[in-house]
Amino acid sequence: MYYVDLLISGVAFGCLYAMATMGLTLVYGLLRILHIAHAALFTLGAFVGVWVFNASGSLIVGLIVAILAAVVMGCLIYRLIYESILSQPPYVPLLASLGVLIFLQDGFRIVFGEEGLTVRHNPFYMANFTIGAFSINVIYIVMAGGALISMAVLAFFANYSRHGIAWRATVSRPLLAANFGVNVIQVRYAAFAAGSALAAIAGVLVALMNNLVEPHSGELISYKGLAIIVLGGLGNMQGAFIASLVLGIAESFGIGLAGRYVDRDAIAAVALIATLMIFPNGIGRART
Amino acid sequence: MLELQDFSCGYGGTAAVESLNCTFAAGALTALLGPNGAGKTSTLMAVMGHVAPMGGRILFEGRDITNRPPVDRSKIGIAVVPEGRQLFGDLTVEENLIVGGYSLPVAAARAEQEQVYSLFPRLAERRAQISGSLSGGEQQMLAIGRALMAKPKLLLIDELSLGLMPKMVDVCIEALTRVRQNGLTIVLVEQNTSRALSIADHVYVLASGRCVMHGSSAEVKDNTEIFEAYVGIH
Amino acid sequence: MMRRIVFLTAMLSACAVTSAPADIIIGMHAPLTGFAAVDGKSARIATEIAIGKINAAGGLLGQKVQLQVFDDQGQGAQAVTIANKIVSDNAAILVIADSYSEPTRAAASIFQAAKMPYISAVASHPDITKVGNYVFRGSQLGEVQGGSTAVHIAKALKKSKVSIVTVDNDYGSSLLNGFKAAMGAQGVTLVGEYSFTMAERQFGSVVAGLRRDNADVIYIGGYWFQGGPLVSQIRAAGITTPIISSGLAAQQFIKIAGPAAEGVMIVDATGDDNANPEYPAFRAALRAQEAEANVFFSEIAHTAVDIAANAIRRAGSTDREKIRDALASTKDLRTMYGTLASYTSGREIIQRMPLSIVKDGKFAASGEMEIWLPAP
Amino acid sequence: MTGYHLSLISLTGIMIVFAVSLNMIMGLCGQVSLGHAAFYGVGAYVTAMMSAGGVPTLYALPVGMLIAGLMGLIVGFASLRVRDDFLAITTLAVGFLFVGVVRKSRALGGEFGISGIPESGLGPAGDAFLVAFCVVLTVALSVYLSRNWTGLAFRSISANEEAAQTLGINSAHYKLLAFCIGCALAGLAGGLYANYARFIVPGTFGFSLSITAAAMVVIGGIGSTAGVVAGAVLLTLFPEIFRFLGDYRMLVYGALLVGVMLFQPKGLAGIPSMVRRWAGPR
Repeated sequence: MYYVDLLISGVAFGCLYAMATMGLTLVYGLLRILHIAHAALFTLGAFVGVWVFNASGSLIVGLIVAILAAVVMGCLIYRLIYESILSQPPYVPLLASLGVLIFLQDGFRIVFGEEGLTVRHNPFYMANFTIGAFSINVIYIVMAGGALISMAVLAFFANYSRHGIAWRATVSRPLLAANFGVNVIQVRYAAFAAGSALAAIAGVLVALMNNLVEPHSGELISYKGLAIIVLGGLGNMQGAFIASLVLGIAESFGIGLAGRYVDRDAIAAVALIATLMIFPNGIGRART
Repeated sequence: MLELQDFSCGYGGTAAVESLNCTFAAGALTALLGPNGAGKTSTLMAVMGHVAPMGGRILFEGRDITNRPPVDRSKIGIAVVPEGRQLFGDLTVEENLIVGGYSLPVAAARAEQEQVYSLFPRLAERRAQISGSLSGGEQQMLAIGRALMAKPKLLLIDELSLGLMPKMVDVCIEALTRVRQNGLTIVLVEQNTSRALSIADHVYVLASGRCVMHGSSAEVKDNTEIFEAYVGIH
Repeated sequence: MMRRIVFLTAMLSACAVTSAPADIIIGMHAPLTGFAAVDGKSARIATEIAIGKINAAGGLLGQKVQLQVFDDQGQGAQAVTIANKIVSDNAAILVIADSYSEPTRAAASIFQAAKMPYISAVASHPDITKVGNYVFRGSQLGEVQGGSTAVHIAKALKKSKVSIVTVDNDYGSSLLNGFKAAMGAQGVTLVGEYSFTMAERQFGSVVAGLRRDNADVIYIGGYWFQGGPLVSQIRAAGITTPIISSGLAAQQFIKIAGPAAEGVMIVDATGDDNANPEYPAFRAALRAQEAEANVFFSEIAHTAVDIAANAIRRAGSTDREKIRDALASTKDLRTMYGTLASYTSGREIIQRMPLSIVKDGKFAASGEMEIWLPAP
Repeated sequence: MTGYHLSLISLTGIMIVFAVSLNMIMGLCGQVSLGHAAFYGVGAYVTAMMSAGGVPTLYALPVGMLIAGLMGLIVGFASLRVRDDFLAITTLAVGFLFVGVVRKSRALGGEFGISGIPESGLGPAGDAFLVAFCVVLTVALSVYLSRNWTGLAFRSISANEEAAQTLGINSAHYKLLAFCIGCALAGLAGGLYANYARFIVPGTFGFSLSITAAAMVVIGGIGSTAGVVAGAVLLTLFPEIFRFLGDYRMLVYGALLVGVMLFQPKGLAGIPSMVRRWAGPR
């Protein structure tokens, strides 16, 4: 039973990581930028979602406004920051991205307050789903379900729609895709929009679980997100999803069984270093 | 159809092509020949909009397209079969074709796709296969098919025969001969000069970024001395 | 380069200190920004309220009291710079640390070396007072809290199987050490032991372990920003085991944990019905400045000023040595927190330990706990 | 000069050594490192443990340097395998691993850290002098390396690795050397910090310190020793200089980082030439 509990919590968090970091994967695939400011969009989504939910009483409205806010902010970050420094060496966008993260986190602190926001009428609060001796937090089910549904929608779009196929072609060869009439700039905005929307949903879900959003809530995914895109094979969506699940489960068991000797962040670090030493260009097909 | 007027282009301020004047007649197959580094690929890439122009103009059907972004060039009817095929390796055969026809309306693209499959039945057999796993010849077929998907008026082909078995080259050339019957204009960059001379209507010979000689295939073949000095017959 | 830095910093320090020479200056550092900014705010405003009251009543030794506040960001490196600055300015006659153990430990030796009386209001690490005879405590040691909790679980709650979850820093470790040192003699056994980092909010693995342990009581030691999510996640998993905790006496904890907080016992917290007659006015003042997020921090910050003011009055002088001696001889002092009986020779407080329990969204006083003291 | 000034000077000097050491890796060799604080931490822990064990500070410091340099060598080998942003992520993971290991290690004091590190016995002015000496040494080495053949090799690697190899420059050799020297100097800075703070905890050596160091290098001007020194001074005194900003310091810090990356990627070092350009030839 204990191991089942650990597995459930690991899977729930793996799914959440996948949803929260998909934007990093999409952006890295298209632009080769380590978009660490993505973590701030997670927090932005959580803050806006909770704030609107508290004010309006409707979780759906809160979620929609949160998604809109994160999408607008994500696209703005691309337009105002990354677009002009794409041709610079990789550390330039990386540090600019970090600057954006610091700036936004402190902005959240100033706007929403140090102590963050709590959810006033949390529908998932203390809700659990019981079958016999077995019970699961409803929020875990929502987290895993939400992630699976949104990833499925994204995967369906990427594999079965013309625009999705064009998007994947752009990831593969951006210059050439442009020659076939794919508007690469639009594809980039679409990637930022989709990734930011997923981050916002993930942010709201974590806020519902903790009943709390803090200015630095996004730190949960900032560094781990980078680990996931490397483990998952750089810009590869399925790979990132699997990597997220593996990391979530590894953390759950690592903390559960050896929490006194193992640090949560160190688990991702060891996995990352080992992976890169074995596959210096990341897991996945070598690009030609 | 396509005209380069006193055209120069290059990378990071260094000219790869200088003062080039070429005319590519509608419906003709024109070959660009020359040794490595002569500027053939740069010329093609400049026509696609990937090499910065440094002077002169590119006219397509009389319109100046020198500074148009790559995205527009496919819409006005230019398509490319790039050197080394450059397929979207993670995508399936069919998906590569879908991207090729991205600028067409959905129904037209679907019709075009059937055309390509009838041109290359091998591709139809392998439509669900990941394109990165195809053989070299199949990849070249797919690259040509992908370019044809956009119903181009002008097709640019870079190194058709490179790394292919002669049998596969024949299949590709046969396909090109077939599509030419619909009035397609083709610009072919080739290392295999004898093959190129056998199918081309007109030939430009480049060396060090300049045009050193041009004329009909027959004229160029007759001027073997000058031609061999620059290119050498393989 | 060097000269430029010196010039720059000289200019800055000239701007920073602009106090009338007649005032009594009390220094203070707290985490005003950074991860513990909420606590820092609660402490700073409480200190200002306490000093405002003193000044309204005529000040100390006939002089106005002035507070100099520095932001240590909860970091040791910052505290070193601040301590050096306060010592160099040589204006403060006493310094209060309303901060976590890391910055307090880093600064303590500097104040000791300068013979400047230093009260660690909040930090509970045992080493702080061992630095020297100028360093005093303002609240109960982590070890004492942990040990007394073990005693309380055995004697008052009459339970024996305990799961313990502590924050992975020196506060959590001291609680754990105290608990373990005391539990043997009480017949209390640990059935599960977990720790979490400062940044942790996701407790899936811990909750899974707690469910397996099936203990009689769960003891949590940490801060409100972890305790809130942890208690919610425990209750959300359907675990109904009683919870006793250290460090969660912040309004914000109840706000986050909501109904899950109900029934949680809080060690060493006076509750919202504090018996001090000045307490309601104090709370109203805090509320007016939106500083009620961590009332526990506010209470002990106020208490540190109570202790300092009392010592300065009794010393009858701003001489630091005399103030030190007066601090050491503090006796039966009524503070915002309770009654400080006296100091031990190791400058630790001897004070009764209240227990409160969360009831209807408030901290309700729930009697006192028997005090356990570590073997010297 | 008061203790406060000495303390600020010491801290600034320590950060200069630290930032210049990172610049050896990032600037001279083009290898982005986001886990440099780990080596600073290694130096700090080794020095602290040895001092606490009774070894005089002046002997403990070089040992800390040596061990940090050896650790740097190991990570340097990793840098031969992975490149660019992968290396950045690898070093980032090294940083997290270091903090994770120290945090859980009883022998290193765990979360409690190491306190009561004895004084060096040089007094506050002596300590500040020691730091100043190390700053001079580090800056001199950095200038020497960047002006000499080794520096040339470093820079050619950072400009174009393949080209450097065809010129007969063994890039592996120089990358390892860069990592080794850079990390050893970071260890020196860490040792000085342990002696300065006399109390260390694992959290100090985390991601934010690595980022601060990277920001110092980049804001100062990657590759320029003078620029990096200026960047280190600016960011170390940032809380002091920008005290008037009060609550908005981090906001300004983030905006500054973005602004520099967008408008002046050459950092402070690029300003003189920019001014010259504005002034224009007469």
